[in-house]
Amino acid sequence: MLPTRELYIAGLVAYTLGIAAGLAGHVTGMARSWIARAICFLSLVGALLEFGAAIGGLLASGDLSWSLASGIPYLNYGVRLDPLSAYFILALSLLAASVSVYSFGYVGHHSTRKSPALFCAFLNLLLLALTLVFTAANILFFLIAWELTAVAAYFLIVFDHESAESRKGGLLYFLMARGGTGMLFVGFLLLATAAGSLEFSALHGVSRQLSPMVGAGAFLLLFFGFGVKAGIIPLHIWLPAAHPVAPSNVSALMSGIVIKAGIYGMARVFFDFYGALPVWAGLTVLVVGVVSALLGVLYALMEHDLKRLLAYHSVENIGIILMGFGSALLFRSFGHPQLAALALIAGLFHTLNHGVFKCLLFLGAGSVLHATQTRNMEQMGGLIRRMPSTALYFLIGAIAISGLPPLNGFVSEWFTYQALLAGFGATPDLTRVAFPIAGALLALTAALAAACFVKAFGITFLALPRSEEAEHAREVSFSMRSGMAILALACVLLGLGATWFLPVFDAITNRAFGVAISGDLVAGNGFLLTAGSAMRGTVSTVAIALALMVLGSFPLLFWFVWKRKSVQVSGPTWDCGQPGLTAQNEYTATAFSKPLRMIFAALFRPRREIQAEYEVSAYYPKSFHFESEIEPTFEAHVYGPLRTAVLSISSRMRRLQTGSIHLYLAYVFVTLILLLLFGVRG
Amino acid sequence: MAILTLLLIPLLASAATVPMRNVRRMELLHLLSAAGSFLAAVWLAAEVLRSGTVTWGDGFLYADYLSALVAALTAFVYLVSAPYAVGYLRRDEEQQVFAETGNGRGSFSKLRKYYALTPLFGFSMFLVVVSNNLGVLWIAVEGTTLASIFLVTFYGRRTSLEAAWKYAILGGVGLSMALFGTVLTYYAAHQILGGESLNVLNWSVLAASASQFDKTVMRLSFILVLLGYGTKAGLAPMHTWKPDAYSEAPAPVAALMATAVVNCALYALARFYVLTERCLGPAFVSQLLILFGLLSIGIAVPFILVQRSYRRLLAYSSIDHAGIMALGLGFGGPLGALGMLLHMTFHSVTKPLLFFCAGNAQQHTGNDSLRQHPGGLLHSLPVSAPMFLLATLAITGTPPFSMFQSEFTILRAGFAAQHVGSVILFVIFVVAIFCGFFYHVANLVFGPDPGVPRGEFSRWKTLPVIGLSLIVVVLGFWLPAPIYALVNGAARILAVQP
Amino acid sequence: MSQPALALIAQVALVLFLSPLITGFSRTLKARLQTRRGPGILQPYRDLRKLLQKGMVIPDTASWIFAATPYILFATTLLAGLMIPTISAQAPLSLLGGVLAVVYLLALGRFFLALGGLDTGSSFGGLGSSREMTIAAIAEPALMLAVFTVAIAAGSTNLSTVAQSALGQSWRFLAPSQMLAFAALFIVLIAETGRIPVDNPATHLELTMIHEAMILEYSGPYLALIEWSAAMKQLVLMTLLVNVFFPFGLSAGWWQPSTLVSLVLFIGKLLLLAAAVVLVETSNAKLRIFRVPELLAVAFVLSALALISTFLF
Amino acid sequence: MLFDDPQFGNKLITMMAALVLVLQILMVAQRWLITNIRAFGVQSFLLACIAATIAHFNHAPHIYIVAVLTLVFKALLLPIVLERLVMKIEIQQEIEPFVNVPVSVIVSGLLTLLAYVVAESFHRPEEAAGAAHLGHNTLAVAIALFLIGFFMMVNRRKALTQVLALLCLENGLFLAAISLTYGMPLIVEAGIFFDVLVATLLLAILIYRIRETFDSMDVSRLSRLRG
Repeated sequence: MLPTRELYIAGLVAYTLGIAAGLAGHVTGMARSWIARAICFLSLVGALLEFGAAIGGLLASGDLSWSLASGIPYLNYGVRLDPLSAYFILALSLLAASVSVYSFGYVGHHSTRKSPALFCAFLNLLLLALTLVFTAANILFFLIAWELTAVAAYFLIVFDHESAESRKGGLLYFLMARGGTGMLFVGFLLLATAAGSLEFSALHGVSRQLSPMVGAGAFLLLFFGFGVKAGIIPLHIWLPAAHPVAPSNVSALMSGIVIKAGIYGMARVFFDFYGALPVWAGLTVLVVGVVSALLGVLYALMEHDLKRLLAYHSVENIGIILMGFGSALLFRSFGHPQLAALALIAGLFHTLNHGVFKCLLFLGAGSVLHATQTRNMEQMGGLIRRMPSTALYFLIGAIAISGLPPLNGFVSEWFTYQALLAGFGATPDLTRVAFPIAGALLALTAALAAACFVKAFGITFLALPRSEEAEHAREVSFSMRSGMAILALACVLLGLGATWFLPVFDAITNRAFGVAISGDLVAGNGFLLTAGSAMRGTVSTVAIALALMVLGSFPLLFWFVWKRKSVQVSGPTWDCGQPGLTAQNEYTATAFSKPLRMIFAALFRPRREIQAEYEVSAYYPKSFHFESEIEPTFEAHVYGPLRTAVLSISSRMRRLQTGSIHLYLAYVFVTLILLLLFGVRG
Repeated sequence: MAILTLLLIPLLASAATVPMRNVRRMELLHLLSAAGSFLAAVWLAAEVLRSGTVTWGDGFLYADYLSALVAALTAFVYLVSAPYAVGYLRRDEEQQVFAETGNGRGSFSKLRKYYALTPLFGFSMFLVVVSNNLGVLWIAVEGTTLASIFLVTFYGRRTSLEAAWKYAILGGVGLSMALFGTVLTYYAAHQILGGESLNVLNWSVLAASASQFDKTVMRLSFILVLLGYGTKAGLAPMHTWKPDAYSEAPAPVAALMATAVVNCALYALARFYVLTERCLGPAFVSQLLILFGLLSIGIAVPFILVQRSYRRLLAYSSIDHAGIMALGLGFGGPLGALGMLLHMTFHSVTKPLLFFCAGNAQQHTGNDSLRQHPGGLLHSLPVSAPMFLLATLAITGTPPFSMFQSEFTILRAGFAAQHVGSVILFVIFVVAIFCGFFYHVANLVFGPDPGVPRGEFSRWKTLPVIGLSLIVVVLGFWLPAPIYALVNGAARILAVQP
Repeated sequence: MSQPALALIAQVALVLFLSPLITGFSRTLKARLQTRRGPGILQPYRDLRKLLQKGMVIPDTASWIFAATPYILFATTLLAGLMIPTISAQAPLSLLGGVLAVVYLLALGRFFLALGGLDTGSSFGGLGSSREMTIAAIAEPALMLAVFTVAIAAGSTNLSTVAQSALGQSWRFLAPSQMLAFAALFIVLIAETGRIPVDNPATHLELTMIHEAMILEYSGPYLALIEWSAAMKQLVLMTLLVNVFFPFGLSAGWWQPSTLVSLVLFIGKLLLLAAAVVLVETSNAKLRIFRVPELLAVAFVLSALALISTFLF
Repeated sequence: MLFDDPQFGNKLITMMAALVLVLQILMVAQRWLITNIRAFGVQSFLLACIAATIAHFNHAPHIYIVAVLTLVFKALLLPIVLERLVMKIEIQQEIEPFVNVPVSVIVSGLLTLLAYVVAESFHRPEEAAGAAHLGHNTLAVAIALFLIGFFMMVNRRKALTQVLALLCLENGLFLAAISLTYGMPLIVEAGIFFDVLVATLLLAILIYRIRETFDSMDVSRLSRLRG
């Protein structure tokens, strides 16, 4: 039995020490990088301790709950480590550990150069706040931690506040986050008033005491309130603005786990606070999931800023997770706990998986950025020769996120498919059609994601470098590489070892639906994954991996048969007879995504302009200037008008304060008259 | 005894300043009076904590938890603004801002005016909270206006004259309404208690028998008092003088007005709230308070969103917070009153910090415009700029800072009292205000180095900022037991008796 | 040697050595329909043998991805082939992954093939990869939806289970859902195997080529592996069609007297399907690449109808 | 004996109150500043008389003091101060209101009506005799004074006239106080007088400085601070 509580508190202490040390270092102006390293080490320690605590929480029979010391009489910092919290802590601390390792080499460079100590302090603050978000056991404490996360994240994003881009991105994030919190306020308090208590334990299944109207209202408020943080469409616009501009280890954490705080909140509300919900609720979540997934990946395809691309993929994967959640809700509404559990597992497992590979990809992108000083893929290329291990890790991440076997992305998507498939049989008439359609669109999403990462990896790492920086890129430091290595390893292990990981979910599904199905999900003595029963379909990532190795070595057999080792000569690529193939001839990211841009033109409304300068005749262009952009639908048609409307109304209202004292007196006079009449009347 | 000390210290200080010839001595005296009155306030609070209420002169002066709390807060603001004022005015002297307003001996008379009037200002505020007699209460509130008019015109600019005029006229009208309300209350009491004796206007006496008062009279009286003291507290639509006065007065005075005066006005309002509530039951009062509270919060939204000067920004923010407190009182119940008083406490700590940071920024850059400001304050003001940001987060109710807790408490009170609609409006407004406020300040503080020379070398101006920020941060995590006891006791006075 | 092991070897052999035959057959048939003599049916075997023995030129811009691609492609396609019931309803590796695994294995192969195309740095490679991924992506939903229709009907994604459940009721393919799904899958087959009207395997005209453009830089044994994988992929998809929709003649297990019959039947069915594809090819002109989505949209609608009809009828 | 008959006192007070009201409405209609100030003086004088009468008929000696205070401060001191100011800053005499005179008078009439409505709600028939009854008429007048004074503040451009209006408003208050409750307790009353005086003086100083800074008394020009 692990000393879970001690581990947990020790972890918090480590983070806190990190914060304190960082602030001290900043105030005393000791910006030397060894302090930063020391603080990164502290956060690493904290992460490991929390990891232990998470394990303890998952192994524990009941939930562990205690409360931290609070200096405020009316405020208790209640902490609860039930399976769901423990699971998210697990994910958090895994990512936190690898990011801290990565940060050893990362901090003290470019954007964090000004004051690495302060930067690390905020990093620790973010980790601390997230830990609290996942474990807070009453609404007030939860909201405090929730907002604290936003604050820490904001300061990390704008850490390089001299760049207008990061100021803008950070601000957008912070303001939208506050909007979300506003919704949470109301939603939570509606529940709390019904339950008569702020404690999560009292809120369990509180929905039964709610009137349908209130229940629906609170559900929507909470769903969209958490949705802002999770980045569901149409509340996603902050995500591609904020994630890319942050320092890369921060982007990694944000896309990896910070947005998962929204997912945690939804899981908490949907499956802990609410009992069976009406059908429309599940459908809403499902539809939002599908839309986010599809639009997310489509927008990602159009990006040639590597980090923005990754950011949009976060939107996509959140969508996939929500498909799982949505079908879980539907199954519960129709009384199929087993299936609900399957769908929930699909969603939660994908949450962890996405965390891992997205973090990995962002760290990879960070290394590339570190080496080439640009995020623009059109400036990259040929990096696989210059930074081989980064390339390898990035490739692993790319395969995983494209949901290709045998890595972890495949497993969770496979479960999602199975859940959707089962949905058709398990639900009455029209609802059932939603499932396979969703499945088909999930397939489309996955295929597009694959296309997108062929582009991302191919353009970034393969063929010839397209710029000086890429030409002279160097492999990153050991610590950064090992940070990525940990996550790459996690991708492989979670993929191949899925069968051994599944029991983790038993406690969670048991709490939510009263069933534990990991036994049914595993067959062939821990060798096969099944969709609830071997009949419904099986897959075995391990076996696939092995088989691929064996079959892949077949050809070598042929060489062996014709004992003639075939000669290999290396020569130039075919250049259509024009001597000297240069980077100019390479396919660009823009060109790569052109077919899809044309196919989905209705959505993208692409705009392009070509200016050509000619020397002698129109047949001999001297130079081309090609520029193409797509219309950001939501920014242009939803948020832009909204903003202008609010501002114009406000500036019109400024006329109330014209400076004329007579007008001011008139306000008071009229108010007096009205109130007198009211007073006499009432 | 404590009460008397509290009143005498500032009064004597102000009297002693008038004949003085030496600015340094004035400064010293000012600091001493501030410290002294703070100690006195603490003493009073201690007395109250020990023995429920403290009275003097057979109940002429009377202090219970509520008075002690507000007195302590006022004294606190007075205390922190004193050293800041010293630094602020010295800086003004260096920059010869008094030169162009060359009436008579220029800067010296100015400074003497400041150091003489501010303690008087403080005195009248202390009188507000310890006077048991509602008439005297009114006189004291009027006194705060009179004492502060010439602090508003301190810089003698055209704009500050304008501001002062609006302040005086609106204040005058408002207070005459308050007086009318007081007269009506007295009339209501007169019918029951009879007699011309002074005590008939004593709150403690009235509170005892308020339940038998004439309902119509009390209703009208509360309406008038609400409008009257509401004007002083800056509730919409009587708020219009606030942005002008706050942006024209020197930063320390603005800080006093934005916190201490607002507290006093709300204190007076609360006293009448109790009487009316006991007479008419909660429904009538709370609907009025909620109406005005929401109106004030709502009116602040557009002006904060498209604001052009950060001093006025702060003014609108304090209108917003006055509204929030009124709302808390209006929601009622133990939670509502508790929330309101907690909010008052935290607001009185945070707002001065904001005004000080803003003052430093304004003195450094020479204007308080948000429009043509290059931003990047962080480079030239290494202390004030980050603290400005911190204070902004605190004032907009961002955790871990404590105002979040009080606002949350008020929200809960609203839900407990079934005012769901108002609560939703409240949340929307607060979010919008946060967006505007933070947007402006972030653009002010962050950004590339505009090349303004690095400023703030005066300890007088930085230390109060640092100290206050420390307190703000600490309050987020630790609320000392005595303060909470005080707040709680005060809340029990205001809470609706079932 | 145990039964399953033998079955495994048998199917490996079948997939490996039957696939070039189908390719050869359809080429010859196509030539005949165009009144050419065309190469012999066995030509693909000769090509493979030849290529495997040749030396090869590796572009000097290429990285290890270029070299790894042929092996991965080969392995994934072959493995996919082992999960599909061919002559026996009981595919040897069907437990390792159902239809989803098959689709995703093919996708994995495609992923690397596209990378290999980009790795050369020539604009043809990029062009090919881009188009390949695009068409695969938009073919995906139709494919999946059709597959779902079948899987739902059988209550399993495991192909052997699907085939067995189909075995019982041999006339089920007359059900509207099945027919619609078949039609949809047929279109997808054409798209996925790169045949006219989507792609033309016989051309090297840069404006039109897709698959060929990707593998332009490959030569010698690597090219052989890729061509072979292409043939196997075609076999896999065709088998999927014939054995899921027309499962008759599938023997319950291996090594029964019926097995030989079912082998013959299997090949017959494949050849019929190949002939059908060839007919489509010769009777159509190649589409502009931006017309292809419309074709696949038709496929998607068909499979959607198929799905809906499953719970209407 | 006539001077002990409360009915007579009642009549007397009502009559004077009515006069006060008439004066007020005259001030609304009045265009000349000096006249306005004098009218205010007369009004204050009448108030003093009312106070005295009440003091006499209700045997409340302390109200005599109030009456004297009123007489000294409001009827004499303030008008003098204000006239001095007018002389000092030779502003042209015309008052130009926002709303022209007829309309203003009509508005004042409406306000008086409202005042009566409000005062009605105080009326307790069961206690018809004595103070409350005596209060009731005058209370209406008081409220009317208050409202009309307020209206004048809104309506007048010049700083000085606004102050004057404020004083009228205070007069309304005073009338209400003495008629309802025979005045507040003495200390309070004195304090209030003191405050009003100081306020007026401060305002006078402000007016002076506004005058010398803006070369104008028109406060509607003070509109630099907006938004």
